[in-house]
Amino acid sequence: MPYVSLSDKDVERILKTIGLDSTEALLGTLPDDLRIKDKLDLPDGLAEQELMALMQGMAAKNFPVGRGGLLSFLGAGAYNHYIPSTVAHLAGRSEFYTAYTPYQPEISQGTLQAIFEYQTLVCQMTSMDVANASLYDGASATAEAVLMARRVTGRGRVVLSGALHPEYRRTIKTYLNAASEDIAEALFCTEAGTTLVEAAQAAMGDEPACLVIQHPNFFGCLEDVSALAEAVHRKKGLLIVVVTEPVSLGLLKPPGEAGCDIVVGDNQSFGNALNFGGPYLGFMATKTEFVRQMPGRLIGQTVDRNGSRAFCLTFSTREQHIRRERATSNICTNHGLCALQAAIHLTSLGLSGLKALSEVNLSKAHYLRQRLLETKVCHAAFSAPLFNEFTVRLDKDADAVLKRLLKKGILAGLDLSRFYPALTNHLLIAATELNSKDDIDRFAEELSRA
Amino acid sequence: MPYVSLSDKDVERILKTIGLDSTEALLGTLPDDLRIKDKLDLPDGLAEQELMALMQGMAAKNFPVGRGGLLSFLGAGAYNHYIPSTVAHLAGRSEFYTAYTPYQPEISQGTLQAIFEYQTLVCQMTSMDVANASLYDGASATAEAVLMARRVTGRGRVVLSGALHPEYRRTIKTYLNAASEDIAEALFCTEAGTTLVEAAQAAMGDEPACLVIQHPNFFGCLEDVSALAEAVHRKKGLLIVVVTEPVSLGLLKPPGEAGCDIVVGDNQSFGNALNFGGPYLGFMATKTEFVRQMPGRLIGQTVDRNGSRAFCLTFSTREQHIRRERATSNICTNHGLCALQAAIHLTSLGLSGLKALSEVNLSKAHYLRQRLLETKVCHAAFSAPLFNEFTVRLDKDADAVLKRLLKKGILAGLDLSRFYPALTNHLLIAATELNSKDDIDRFAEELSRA
Amino acid sequence: MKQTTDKGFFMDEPLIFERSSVGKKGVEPCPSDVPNHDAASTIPKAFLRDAGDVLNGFPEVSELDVVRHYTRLSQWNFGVDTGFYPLGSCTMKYNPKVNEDAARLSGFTGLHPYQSEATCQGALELMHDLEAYLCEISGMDAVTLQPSAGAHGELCGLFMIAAYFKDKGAPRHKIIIPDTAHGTNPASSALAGFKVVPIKSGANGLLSPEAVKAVMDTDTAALMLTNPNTIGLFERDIKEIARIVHTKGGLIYCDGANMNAVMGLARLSDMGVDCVQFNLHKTFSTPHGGGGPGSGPVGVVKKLEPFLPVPRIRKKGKRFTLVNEIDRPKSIGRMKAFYGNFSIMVRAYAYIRRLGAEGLRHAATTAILNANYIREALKADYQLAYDTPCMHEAVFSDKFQSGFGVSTMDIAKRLIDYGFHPPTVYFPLVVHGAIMIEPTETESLETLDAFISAMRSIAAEAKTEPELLKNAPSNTRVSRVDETKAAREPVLRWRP
Amino acid sequence: MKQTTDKGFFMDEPLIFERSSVGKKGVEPCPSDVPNHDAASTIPKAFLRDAGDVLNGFPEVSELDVVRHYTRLSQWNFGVDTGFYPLGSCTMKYNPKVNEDAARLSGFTGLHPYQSEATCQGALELMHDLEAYLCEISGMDAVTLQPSAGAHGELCGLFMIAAYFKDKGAPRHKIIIPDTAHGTNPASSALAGFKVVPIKSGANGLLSPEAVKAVMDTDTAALMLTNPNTIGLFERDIKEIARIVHTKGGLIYCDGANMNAVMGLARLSDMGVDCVQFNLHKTFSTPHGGGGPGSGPVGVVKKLEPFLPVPRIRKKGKRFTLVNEIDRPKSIGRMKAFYGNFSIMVRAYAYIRRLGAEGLRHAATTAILNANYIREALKADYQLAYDTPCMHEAVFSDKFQSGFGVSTMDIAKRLIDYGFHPPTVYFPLVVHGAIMIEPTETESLETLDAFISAMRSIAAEAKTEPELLKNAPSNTRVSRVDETKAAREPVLRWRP
Ligand SMILES: Cc1ncc(COP(=O)(O)O)c(C=O)c1O
Ligand SMILES: Cc1ncc(COP(=O)(O)O)c(C=O)c1O
Repeated sequence: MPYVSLSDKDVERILKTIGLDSTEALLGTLPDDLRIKDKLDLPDGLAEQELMALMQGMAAKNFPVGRGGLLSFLGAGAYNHYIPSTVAHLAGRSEFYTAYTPYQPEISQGTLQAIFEYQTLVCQMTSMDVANASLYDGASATAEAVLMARRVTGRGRVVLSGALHPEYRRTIKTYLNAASEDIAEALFCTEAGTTLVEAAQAAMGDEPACLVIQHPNFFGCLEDVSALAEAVHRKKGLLIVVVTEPVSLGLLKPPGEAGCDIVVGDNQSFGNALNFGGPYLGFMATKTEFVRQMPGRLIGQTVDRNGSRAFCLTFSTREQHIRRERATSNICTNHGLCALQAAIHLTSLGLSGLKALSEVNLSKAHYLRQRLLETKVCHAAFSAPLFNEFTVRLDKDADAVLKRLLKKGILAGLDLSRFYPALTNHLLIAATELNSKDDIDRFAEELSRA
Repeated sequence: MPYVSLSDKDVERILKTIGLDSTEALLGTLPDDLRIKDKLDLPDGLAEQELMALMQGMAAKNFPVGRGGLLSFLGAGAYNHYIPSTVAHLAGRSEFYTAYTPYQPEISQGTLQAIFEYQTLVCQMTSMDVANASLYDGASATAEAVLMARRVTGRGRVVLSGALHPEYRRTIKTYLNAASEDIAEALFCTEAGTTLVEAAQAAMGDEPACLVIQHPNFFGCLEDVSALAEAVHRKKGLLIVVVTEPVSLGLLKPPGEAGCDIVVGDNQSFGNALNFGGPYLGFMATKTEFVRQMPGRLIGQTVDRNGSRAFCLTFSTREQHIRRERATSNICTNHGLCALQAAIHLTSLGLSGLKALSEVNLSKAHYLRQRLLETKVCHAAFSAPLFNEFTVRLDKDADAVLKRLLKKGILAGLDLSRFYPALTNHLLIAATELNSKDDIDRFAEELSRA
Repeated sequence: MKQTTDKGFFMDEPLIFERSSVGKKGVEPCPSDVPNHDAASTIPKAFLRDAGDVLNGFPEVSELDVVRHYTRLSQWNFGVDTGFYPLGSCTMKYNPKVNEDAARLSGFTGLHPYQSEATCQGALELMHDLEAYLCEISGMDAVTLQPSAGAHGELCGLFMIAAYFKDKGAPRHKIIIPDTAHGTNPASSALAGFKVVPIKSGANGLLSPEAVKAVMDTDTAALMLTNPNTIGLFERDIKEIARIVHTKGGLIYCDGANMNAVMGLARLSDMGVDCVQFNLHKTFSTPHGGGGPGSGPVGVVKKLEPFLPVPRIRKKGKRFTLVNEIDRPKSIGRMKAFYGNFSIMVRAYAYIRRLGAEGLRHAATTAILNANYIREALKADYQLAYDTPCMHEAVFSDKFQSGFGVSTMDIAKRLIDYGFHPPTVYFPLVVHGAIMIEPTETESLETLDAFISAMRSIAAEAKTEPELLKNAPSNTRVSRVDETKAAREPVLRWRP
Repeated sequence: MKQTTDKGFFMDEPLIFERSSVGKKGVEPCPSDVPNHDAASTIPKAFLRDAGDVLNGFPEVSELDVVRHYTRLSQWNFGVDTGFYPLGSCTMKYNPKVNEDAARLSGFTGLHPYQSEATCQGALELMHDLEAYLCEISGMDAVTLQPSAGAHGELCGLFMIAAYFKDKGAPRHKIIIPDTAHGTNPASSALAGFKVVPIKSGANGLLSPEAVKAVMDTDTAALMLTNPNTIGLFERDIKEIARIVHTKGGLIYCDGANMNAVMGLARLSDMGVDCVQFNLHKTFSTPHGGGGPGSGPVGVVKKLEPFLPVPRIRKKGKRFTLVNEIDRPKSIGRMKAFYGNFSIMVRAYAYIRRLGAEGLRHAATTAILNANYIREALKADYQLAYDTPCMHEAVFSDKFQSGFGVSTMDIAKRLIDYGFHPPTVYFPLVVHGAIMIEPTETESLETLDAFISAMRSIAAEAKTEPELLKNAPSNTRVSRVDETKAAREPVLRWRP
């Protein structure tokens, strides 16, 4: 049997030690009426060679994004970036990926130091004081941030920007459903594509726990973070900024400098492949004053008995294994390896690389937008500035256009009517460093024909 | 610039230390008339992302063997076997592959122990006393074995079986050309497909240095090793047995038990991909009495200062860095990582796995042969028993048949007229565990139509 | 064969920020092949980083610096590939390499979650089939693959349970949880809006029907238990307990973290379980990644099915398609964006296909065998928490040792000196100084014997040389780490 | 920043044969889906292994046993990814990870050497272009990629040189080789049937035209030199030397192992070189694999071109094709089966494409810069072998230290304690206790500084605490290894 290390002789010796004469006897602890009498109805086991052929066959039924596959202009919370070769080689070291959560710091300094560094990188990019080790994904991280804002403020009302990723909003609602559904939505301006400050203000009522905005927002538009921060701070609520495309942070003013209280989002863009939507990398950063209300693992620096620098999990009194039903969150296993991958990607880029990457993304998106608008088949949907993603309005039926482009091997974007029934024939389109000028020109040409 | 770790500031500091004011000054040691005045005429450098796209593009211009690619029945010294997943994961550990030859044993025990174990595995499979760390490939290893036999016997005459891989024979001739071309060929029996003992005997003359046979031979036929051993031993020459398909050793009597003096060959079948012909894994095993005439690195067991078991390179007085022009060989860098990969494959298989693999290969080849012969389009070329490779004679033009099958995505075998003009319309065909019954049936069906 | 550790040197390595030096470059991104867009031309200056902003000390290192940095860090870590990792409740079994290869196939990694269904049929089929396999293994009627980890699965299950009662027009507010439960159980319950009602396990480590009966009422939504429980014992009375809970209209939630002991041997459905989460990163061999990502699918019986998160995967003829909220009006909604941790599902799928029914059963049986071997071999030297044959893990207390001034923590740290990862310690809370050993089925007898011998030596050392334990570990890169200082004087990030 | 090593533990690990236990199974191959063929039915019994034959103790281990075995072994090794590896003459530069990814593409790894040309055009194009790049870099007229390593390339070149003179009807029998040459040079010459004529390098470490003139005659086929030479110095008089050799009808063979110092800066053709081998596993960044595989292409001038091994790659229109011996009657034949170490060529090709002309030149310049920095920084503490600025490596002798009873070997071993791989030692032979340091261009200034500081500390220790050096290394898994015993009491394999 695969993966089992006992020979028949070994089994015999073990049984003898335990004083049993068969493995059947060993299973005597299971009540007889609960035993499965026959076999499970599963496909027969496979040799490794057969398994690999099967898996290659399953993979071959898909049309992935990338060379020899589809040309993609999809973003919407999942971005197709080039992952440096260092990432898989280093995160693929088995001492990292076959370890558990670093409960025993003396033999886990590798994970601990790497994640401590990752926490720092997140702080540096966001200009916040403290970041946690990771959360599951951007959506659940945002839900956790909302719960945290409620704890910090002691208030219930939560205002979500209508330009926040719809699946993030749905996740928050699921999380809050059990507690209190005191959620309001702040409309976005249909002209600019950004959250209306007045709408947000109105939705907040008198005692908001928090206002949640996304920046760049779901439509790719840049929000006026400072103005929104001021609005919610005036009512003593917290501003939660969601970043689903953190590559933007190489260029944009960090949320921490724009008055944000909690930054959450998804760092998938760094070091984590598209992977059909997961695992991604939820992150959260906040101010020092809120750290004890923060969910998730935190790595801290300390010393060992000889006074040497060492790292360990800390502030665990916030957590489920100590605090149980009074914990800040139920999270246990998080997304450590994704964080490691992001850290390797970020350090491989370095300061100049991150900035350059950010600029390339900006340029690609603007070139793409210009080329698409030149076709006259589509029009700019919103007027706000953008980073690497934007929305267009088609003159034709979006579904038909998407289908025709798919025939040409192009994923042309996301049909926004899926989430916003009012936005019929609107496409959300992204460009990254992986979309070459030729790709973009081909897209524009095919669109003009579609 | 990629891969360089100095910042501009660092360069300045270094120049200052050396007492120069520019890197140009540093290059003053190069005579001016030898300096390249302009740039090399090479394509411009690429970003990693561009490079990866380029390489994927180059790779995509090929039609490799395997899932989604070609169905191959080619062998002829390069075999398509399933490589267990353990091999790439473990040999891919950078402590192994970024190390040099283990000159400093204290920090190279990993490589040293692994290769010591590999030497043992080779001895176990061949039933020989001692095996070296590796040689380049089967062909050059055979040439080295011939030179070694000359040193051992003090004689010149070398007899090569006509059923030895033609490229191996060509390599031996190239190696011997400079010294003495006292080479004769022993004809093979056109009925049985094996080396004619009488022909070998005749070719040996009175004082042969060695007789070189391949087993299974180039046509896939099993040689009568003991009989040939007896023939050459009668004249006090050495028997060199070449094994290009070592998977056969799971089933066949090991050369060491059949009277062989030196076994050489290629262990590519274990852990090393086809890779368009290289790097492969030359191996050599022999009797203890000949070890000082052996070429190549040898790892030995010894102790450290505390008496603990340790391993190191040994018998280096045979080697070029000590013995210079009197060395047993000029080999320095060998194929260490290929040997590691083979060792991981072999230990992953283990005793029962190796035997089972050998049996599966035997069964596949016999099934394939039967199916092909049933088509009546081809006929058995030779009568000798076979392992996983065999020769057929086509009624039709081999080249046309190969081309037609290639159109169906099938590499049907090697046209032997390439090496043996007399063997027109003969195909050399191999089957391994990677050829499924369905593949084989499809081949037979397409052949019957071709 | 005795497992020992040898002296060896680790390369010292500073923080990556301390390796940084101004102007050094790493893997620069691909230069743009389109006209450069000047950010300031379209983006208000106030929205942009200041020119010359160095992001608070963001690293500037070369590619080789990065490679050495993480290579060295990795060497300070201990993983399953390094050695025996008997961390109870965590099922640290071998993570097959072939699963890693499968998960890295570009046909999987390159899929965007929003690409059209027609272009990702292989992925949808895999998810569909994995759901079916988990149904078959657990006996549940439906499975969602969306949750990201065990705790996320618990939360998802509890949301569904809350929704179920709400939908019936009779919301319930309490969850009964045994004192042996994992911390995530009460934490998830609280997060889902429930009040936690603790319940004591019996002197035999098991939950008694009487104890459940005593607290079960019509405001109790569910009893949340773990089976086998966290003491490694099978809850023999689970059917009767389920009957009691069901009689009062309540549900049974089973924390499925310990499924490794029962897969192929017993089905949760037969025990009366209504909802269970699977920890793919335990039972189904996906690696833990030094703290995730995992995957926590949830299985439910028919009556909870309408509440599963969206989207659901449906097979229509030969096509696989996603069903959204419009067609699933009772759905709790979403636990996260997209569909779950797909690449973890790929690994679990590969594992199930490799083993098949017989392999799964054999794995469970062997896990039980190995645990009982350890239990038997160590019971003279360490006090068994409960004196009944165990399932997949054996729990000891520190009673025999505490008299020598030696704690469970000391024993754990001393094991490191012998080359073993310590077991889970101080959990479950009901056992004094708990030492929870889960060997898993993938370990060899040689390894078990070496571990047993180390544990026996430590028991002897505890009597004769307790200092050895208190000063342990003695051969690691850092000695015992001051966790108190970390919490008292928090340093949670590097600063320039 | 000071480089140091830390205490850490290595897992002990026996030989794989000692882990073996009867009946244990690893990765079993795929069961056959065709009728089982009974070997005895077609193969004479005498040709088969005896039933029950256990191959002399062949291992029986589980997959996890294998994974742990090699994982642990790897940790006892030191590679470029571990730390600084200034092994002179070996050019231990960073091995880019992206090259590994490229070499593992299935479009490369899955190619059978005998599949038809139409199906491997990408591979042939890559080889064709790599030949062209190496021609451009060296100035040679043609290149073969067939040889497997540097020494194999030397042999190939020497075979061609022999064939060239034979073809002219005037075979020559001698090769002049300087005393500084690498051991493979004389060994290859002898293997190619030549008599080696040694020649002394001058007091300045360089070859003098006069010395060459004194031995050069018409029975001398070639002068075999290394440039930059093994002392790290550029042979300034190479043009004049070549003129002398050429005048007598001889050829210049250049051992190209040190090409890293000149690529993009100077061409061998301009120096009068007729034949050169490239060590792709040095100059062109492919990893050394703990002892290969490498690749040793050979470049030649036009007159040697007819003698290149077969097959040759030709571009005909847009197609690439292989030219065989029939059309190349003067070819020396083959150095091996098939076409050379293709996957190593892929890596070298990727390296050249990544760097481009400027990158190569910059790499060479930086390599020289780094070597001169070390040379300058250490010259007060270690005696320079020659007092002239160096190229890519700096060579010191042990003169300053030998007075304290300390040898080069002791210095080398002590460096391990500081976390560095030792330099090449006792080579070249002309330098007493040579210490040959080649930092390469990929190292950071921080690393160079840390190395320098370690070397200085060791120089101080040699005076004050020589025992530290003699007992070094002190923190490795094994202490100094008894190489004499290994040779005297040979144990070259495990036996049951
Ligand atoms: C019994 C038990 N339940 C629940 C969990 C939580 O699972 P996860 O860490 O995947 O969230 C664990 C994991 O430690 C566990 O052991
Ligand atoms: C100067 C010199 N020449 C030749 C060689 C031989 O190269 P290889 O080891 O690739 O055969 C080496 C390698 O050590 C060398 O340093």
